Amino acid sequence: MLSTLLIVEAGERVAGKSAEEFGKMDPTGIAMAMIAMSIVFSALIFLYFTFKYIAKLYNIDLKKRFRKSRPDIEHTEAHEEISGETLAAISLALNLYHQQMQGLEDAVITFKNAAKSYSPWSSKIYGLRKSPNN
Amino acid sequence: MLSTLLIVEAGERVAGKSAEEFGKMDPTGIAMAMIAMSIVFSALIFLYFTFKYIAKLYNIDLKKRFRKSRPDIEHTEAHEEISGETLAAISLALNLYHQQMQGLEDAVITFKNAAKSYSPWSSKIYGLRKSPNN
Amino acid sequence: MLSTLLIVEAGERVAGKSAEEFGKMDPTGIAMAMIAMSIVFSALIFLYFTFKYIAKLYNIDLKKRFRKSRPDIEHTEAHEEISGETLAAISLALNLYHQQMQGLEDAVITFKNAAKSYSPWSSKIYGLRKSPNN
Amino acid sequence: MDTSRNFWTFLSNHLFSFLGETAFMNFTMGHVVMIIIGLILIFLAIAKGFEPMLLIPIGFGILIGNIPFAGAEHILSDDPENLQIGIYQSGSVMNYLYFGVRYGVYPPLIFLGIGAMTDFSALISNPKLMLVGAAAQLGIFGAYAAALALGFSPSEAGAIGIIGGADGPTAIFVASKLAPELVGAIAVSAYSYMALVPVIQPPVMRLLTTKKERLIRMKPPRTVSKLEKILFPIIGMLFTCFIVPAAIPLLGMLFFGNLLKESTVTKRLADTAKGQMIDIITILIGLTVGASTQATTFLTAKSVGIFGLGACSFIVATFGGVMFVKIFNLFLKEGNKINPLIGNAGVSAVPASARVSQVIGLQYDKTNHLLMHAMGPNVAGVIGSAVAAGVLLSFLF
Amino acid sequence: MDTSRNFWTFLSNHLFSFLGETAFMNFTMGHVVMIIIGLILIFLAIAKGFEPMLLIPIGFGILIGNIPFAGAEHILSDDPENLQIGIYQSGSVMNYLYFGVRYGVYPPLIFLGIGAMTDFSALISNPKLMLVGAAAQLGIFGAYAAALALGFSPSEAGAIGIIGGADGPTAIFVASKLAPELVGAIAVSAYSYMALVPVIQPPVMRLLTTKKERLIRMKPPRTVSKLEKILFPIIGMLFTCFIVPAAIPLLGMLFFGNLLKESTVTKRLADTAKGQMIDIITILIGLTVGASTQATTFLTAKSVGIFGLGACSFIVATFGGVMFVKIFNLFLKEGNKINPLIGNAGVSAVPASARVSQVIGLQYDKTNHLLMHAMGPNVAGVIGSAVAAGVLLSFLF
Amino acid sequence: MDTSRNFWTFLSNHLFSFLGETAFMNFTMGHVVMIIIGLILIFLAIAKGFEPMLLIPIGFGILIGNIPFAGAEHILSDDPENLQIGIYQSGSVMNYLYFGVRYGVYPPLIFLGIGAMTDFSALISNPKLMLVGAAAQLGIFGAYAAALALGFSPSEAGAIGIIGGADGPTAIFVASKLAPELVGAIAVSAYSYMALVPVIQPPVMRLLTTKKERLIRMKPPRTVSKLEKILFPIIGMLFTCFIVPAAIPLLGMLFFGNLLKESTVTKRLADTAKGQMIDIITILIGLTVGASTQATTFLTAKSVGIFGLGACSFIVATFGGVMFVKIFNLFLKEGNKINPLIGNAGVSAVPASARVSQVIGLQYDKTNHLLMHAMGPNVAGVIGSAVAAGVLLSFLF
Ligand code: NA
Ligand code: NA
Ligand code: NA
Repeated sequence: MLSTLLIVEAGERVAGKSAEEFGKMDPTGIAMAMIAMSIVFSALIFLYFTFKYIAKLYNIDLKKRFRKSRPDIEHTEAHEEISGETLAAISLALNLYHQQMQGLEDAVITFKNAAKSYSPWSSKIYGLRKSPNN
Repeated sequence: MLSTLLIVEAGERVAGKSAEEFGKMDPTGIAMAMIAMSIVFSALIFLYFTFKYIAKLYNIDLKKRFRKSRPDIEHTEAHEEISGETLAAISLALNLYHQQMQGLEDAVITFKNAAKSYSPWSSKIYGLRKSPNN
Repeated sequence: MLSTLLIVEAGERVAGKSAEEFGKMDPTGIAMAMIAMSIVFSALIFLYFTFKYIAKLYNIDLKKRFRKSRPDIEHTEAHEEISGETLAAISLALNLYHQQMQGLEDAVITFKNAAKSYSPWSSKIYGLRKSPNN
Repeated sequence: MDTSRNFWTFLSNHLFSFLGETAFMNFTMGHVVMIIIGLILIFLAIAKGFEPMLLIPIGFGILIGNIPFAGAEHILSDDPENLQIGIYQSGSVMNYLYFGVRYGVYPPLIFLGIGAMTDFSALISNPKLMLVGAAAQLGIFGAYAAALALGFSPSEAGAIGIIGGADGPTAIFVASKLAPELVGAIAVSAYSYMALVPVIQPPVMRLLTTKKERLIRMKPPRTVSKLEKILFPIIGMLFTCFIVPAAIPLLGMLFFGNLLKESTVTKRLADTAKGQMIDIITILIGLTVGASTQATTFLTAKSVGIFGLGACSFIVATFGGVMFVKIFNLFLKEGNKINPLIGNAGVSAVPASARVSQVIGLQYDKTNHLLMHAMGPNVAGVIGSAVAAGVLLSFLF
Repeated sequence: MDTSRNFWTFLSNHLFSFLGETAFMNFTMGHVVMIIIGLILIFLAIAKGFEPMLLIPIGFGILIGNIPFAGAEHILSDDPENLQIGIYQSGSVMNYLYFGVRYGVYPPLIFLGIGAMTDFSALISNPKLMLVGAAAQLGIFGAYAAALALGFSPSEAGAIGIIGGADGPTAIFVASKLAPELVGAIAVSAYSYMALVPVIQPPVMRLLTTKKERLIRMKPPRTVSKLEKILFPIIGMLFTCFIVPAAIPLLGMLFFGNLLKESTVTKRLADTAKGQMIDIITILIGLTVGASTQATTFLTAKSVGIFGLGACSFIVATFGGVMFVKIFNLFLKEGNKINPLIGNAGVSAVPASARVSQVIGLQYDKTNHLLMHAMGPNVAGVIGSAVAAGVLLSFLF
Repeated sequence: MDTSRNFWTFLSNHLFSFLGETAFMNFTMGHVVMIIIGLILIFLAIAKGFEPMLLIPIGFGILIGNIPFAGAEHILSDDPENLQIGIYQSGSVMNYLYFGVRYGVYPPLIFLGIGAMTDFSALISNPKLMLVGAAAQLGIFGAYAAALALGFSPSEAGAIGIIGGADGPTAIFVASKLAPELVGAIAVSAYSYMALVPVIQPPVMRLLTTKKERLIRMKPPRTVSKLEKILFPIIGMLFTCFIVPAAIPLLGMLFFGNLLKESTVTKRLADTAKGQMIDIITILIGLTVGASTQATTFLTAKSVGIFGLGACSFIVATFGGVMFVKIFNLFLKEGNKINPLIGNAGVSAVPASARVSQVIGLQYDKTNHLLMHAMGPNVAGVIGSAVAAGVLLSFLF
């Protein structure tokens, strides 16, 4: 006989107990909302200050050092220095462009589906590659 | 100690019993063939009538409604309205075309295999990207 | 209750026993080195002689037969018959070429990342495809 | 002759017993309702273009899960009557594939792919928008409180609340831990309302904002360097997971995927993570979540309650995001103020809610493009709801 | 000196014991035979182009599975002599990968990919061809009866019969449920005969048809709308699974894949399903099916019987398809008649048997292209054999 | 009022208990050290381009694995305190993904992909270079002996020795069988030294060779036919696995992948195996190996010992390869001699060590390109170390 993974109904973690206790002490959910929202906020405030600070630090110090050691990367960045307004405009332009492209893409796909080797006429991977007289 | 999935030889479903009974009553397999073929046929006859009916329904009713609400799709369909004879001819033409393409594709692959970055000279994904003096 | 895979800490293979015995008899590891290296060598010497022999056999006999039965493949081989020196030179050329290509590729990728439909503006696969007024 | 008679009796007996086992003989009104729901989801996906990547697998999964075959109640592995067809029958393919939903394996893998396709630049360039993403999580705890009031147990309420996070994988992950029997209803509800974001949010946004506020112009975001983009997933993971370790499975994977992308040296891994890998998981998670909505387990008062609470949570979340911006603006200098029309984008249906900001913004000023700014709270909402999920699990699991 | 002597004794002892464990010291005639079979399959795949996607993994798997190492009989997980090498040894990689074959997980996933690459247009445009696909399933039950007559148990006979369905994954799926120890022989047999379809079918077709019948021209198929293509997988799944719920794992996945394709809004999911996902499963299923043909378990009279029955089932299936068309034609008006040369295409070796129709058709009329028409019964055969598989499982599992 | 007081007490109690569970309250010096190591690996990968496909997943995995959450010691599946976060806690996502490392499933799948991307032509054209690949395996047994001397148990010594094989997946495979608790340290050590090959090898190579030897010119390799390329994986698998059956999981997969590639008729399978399939496994193996280096289990004297032995094994391996060439040359005719600067390439860090040969060779003769010749021992080393792994498993598992 081959072996098999034993599927059982036992062995599950006994959950829900801490939930019950919590629910008993905070039947309205207000405490949960207050604790949880303050944790969510503190996590993101933490990140906020870090990246506010990093941005400043970076502008002052790291950027220059970094520039020295990795000129190629800085070069790329130079290309990226486009104002936000421009970016917003570009983003919209791209959006429109996509809609057009989508149309084109569909056309291309239609052709490809007709032409590529993996559709109707050889649709199953275990199809023959050659038949004797063909 | 790490935990592991227990591999056991027990716990398998006790199969084969209904098979034995069936075999006893139908030792030649004729009953099986008759029952089974009638079920297979009824399933596919069901589908046959449905799509026969749908095709008619569609031509009369749904198609027009659909056309109003989604003109773009209908547009695509218009392109598809090619006679079956033509399709058969095209299919053969494509078949031949594939055989040619296959040749071309091989040539392209040969070149690509030589040129792409993931072959001999960097064949293992954990190959170094740079060596110090190179 | 849903079923679950039983995770247990038992049932693991009792390993390490043969290792202990081996270690006791060969506390310095010299026997291991001698036995193991001779096995490694014999495996690869085996392969060495086989392919030395196959190369000869192939040049004399199989090659011709093979050529008759599959002319297309031989054709491809003809293209491959380039001297090793040339190959080495080509390999270096390709290496350099890659470094250039890498640059080009990055440029292409940059553009593609900006242009393709699966970036910032639709970055989550469960993003809406259409909003009602847009 | 006797034998022949026996034969025909046997034949007709077996044919009739087979007919008795067909779904035609076993279906109930419940199955009809569920199949219609499945068809509606497929229709919405194809005809309206609502979330097709998820609604088609879920919708078709609902169809598959509601073929009412005989013997569905035999689910144990050693039960000889277990025909290994249904999703709850051990040994069936669907049951094997459902493992990833039931034990929360798929959602983190989807987060890996999302990380690999998300660009956090908008957030890095204006990090204070992160707080808007935090504020919108109010929807989660609003729905939690409402669910408690409706009589759901705390575990169930937590699983239901997470719908307000507007994150399918997060909802499935939390539900699989806190209330596995509700996974189907919660997932279907979460995805349905995400599809309806452009319908739910605009009235709430208009109600809460003044005309003057809607015209606020924001400074163009600054350019973000490659170094910052690389540091973001590393620091982001360390800080958020240090505070809420229970969010490691989701946030660890999200930021890992993002590092694969931003490091640029592991482009092929990022491409696979956000390509074929997320596709495979999306197919499997959608299909099995759909199939888990078997009429017998799904069509209950609880499911109806969950759908009601889902709508409520999205409204509260939008309220939270917009109101937070209005209050935050009181503390910001003129010129730095945030347009409250991007507050809704904290509901992290990416990029749907950010597009709503853009559309509503343009209705009041045709040159005021809010899309770029709204992407900040939008991706912050992804982080925020994963943090909130971690908090729920810490208290309730 | 004593120690040194001990050392050399130890050295030579261990070297000899190692040599005793090499495959050279453990191989038997059976292993030689199996290795030769593996080499032949690889040769056929490369030199003749027969089903390479499957014969190469299976062939190489046969080589791997027939390296005759010592201790292969120690298969339990806690057996200290279990070296975790062989496919039947728990804890070995091959054993983990074989799980998907042994428990029927891979075949439905392959059906997902097949669904995503199959175009049912030919069938939708002329739905009466569906019946031809049903008729060819006679091969399954013919082989079932023959297997019973040869003394196989009913379960085994069912697993063997399914070879006549000409569907590798279906055969593996049914065999994994009804007769797991025969999976290897059945799979190798099924794939071998699928590769030989162009050799087996033509004589049967010529024998059963008159010259006049072979010249029948069929109406060009009508164009099929996108809506019909979308409805087909939905209705097809509901109807077939309502009738034969045991076919859900196969037909549910097949039609799900097809909906992913035809809806057009989930193109990327369909591309992955029919691309990398089916590739991965194909590699794993082929390799492990091959490796499961260990000489000690494979080289039995049963295997020989299975190969004989396999050939027989393909002949009966071709007979069933062609004769059904001939009889069906008696009820059809002139102009609507079906060319019986497409009857063989109900044997769903896609597209091999449809090509045979085309080739034979052209031999009698150089302008009568049957390929397009033959695709209808061809894909109907995929559905038909999955339905037949469901029936077998209903009665025998 | 009393209730309200209770409420605030409850609130602050829970907030404080939550704070007590954050990683800030549980971290130790060990965690800091490990996080710094993770950051260094990520830095090396991005800034120096060292093995980014592996160092980024491993590095980020180390970060994830060293978030010091409370309750990490509750690892059993039925322990109510098990929060299912950590990699050693059953039921956590990381634990499920770690299965493939812990039970050696991932490495053979990576070998499949490596086989599909490796070109053995250089070896086939000059098969005597195979012996150089064998000689370099001396590093494995040198490290084994040294580990025994340092007091490691034989099993552990075997797992550590394999670092000298310069093969990440092989090292993980062997360690998962012989010393699963050392997998993390061994994997990190193996990949670190593979990244340092261009630093470690050159001085050893210069020390062992004379100027005259370094100038040896080798004959250009002959062209290899398609037939030979197809025969190589078949014969290679049969011969090596017949001699060392314990290497089947690695060598079977390696040569299987190679046959998928060289047969050319299964191109799409080879593309997937060396593409998305290896990518997915690479992501999972790297992340989980990294995460398994939890400070509490990782920062031990053993880990330090393993790092020391790793360096030693790479030096011995280079010594073995170069010295073997020098000795081998004594038996070769003038004109057939091998440049000992390709001896180091037996250390199968592909293609890093072959590039070292090329670079050092050019330093002494600007027209003597050794790259092509060094690829032979390089890929032979992959085979050689898998054979050595099999030998270790035969004796010690
Ligand atoms: Na969210
Ligand atoms: Na079939
Ligand atoms: Na190696």
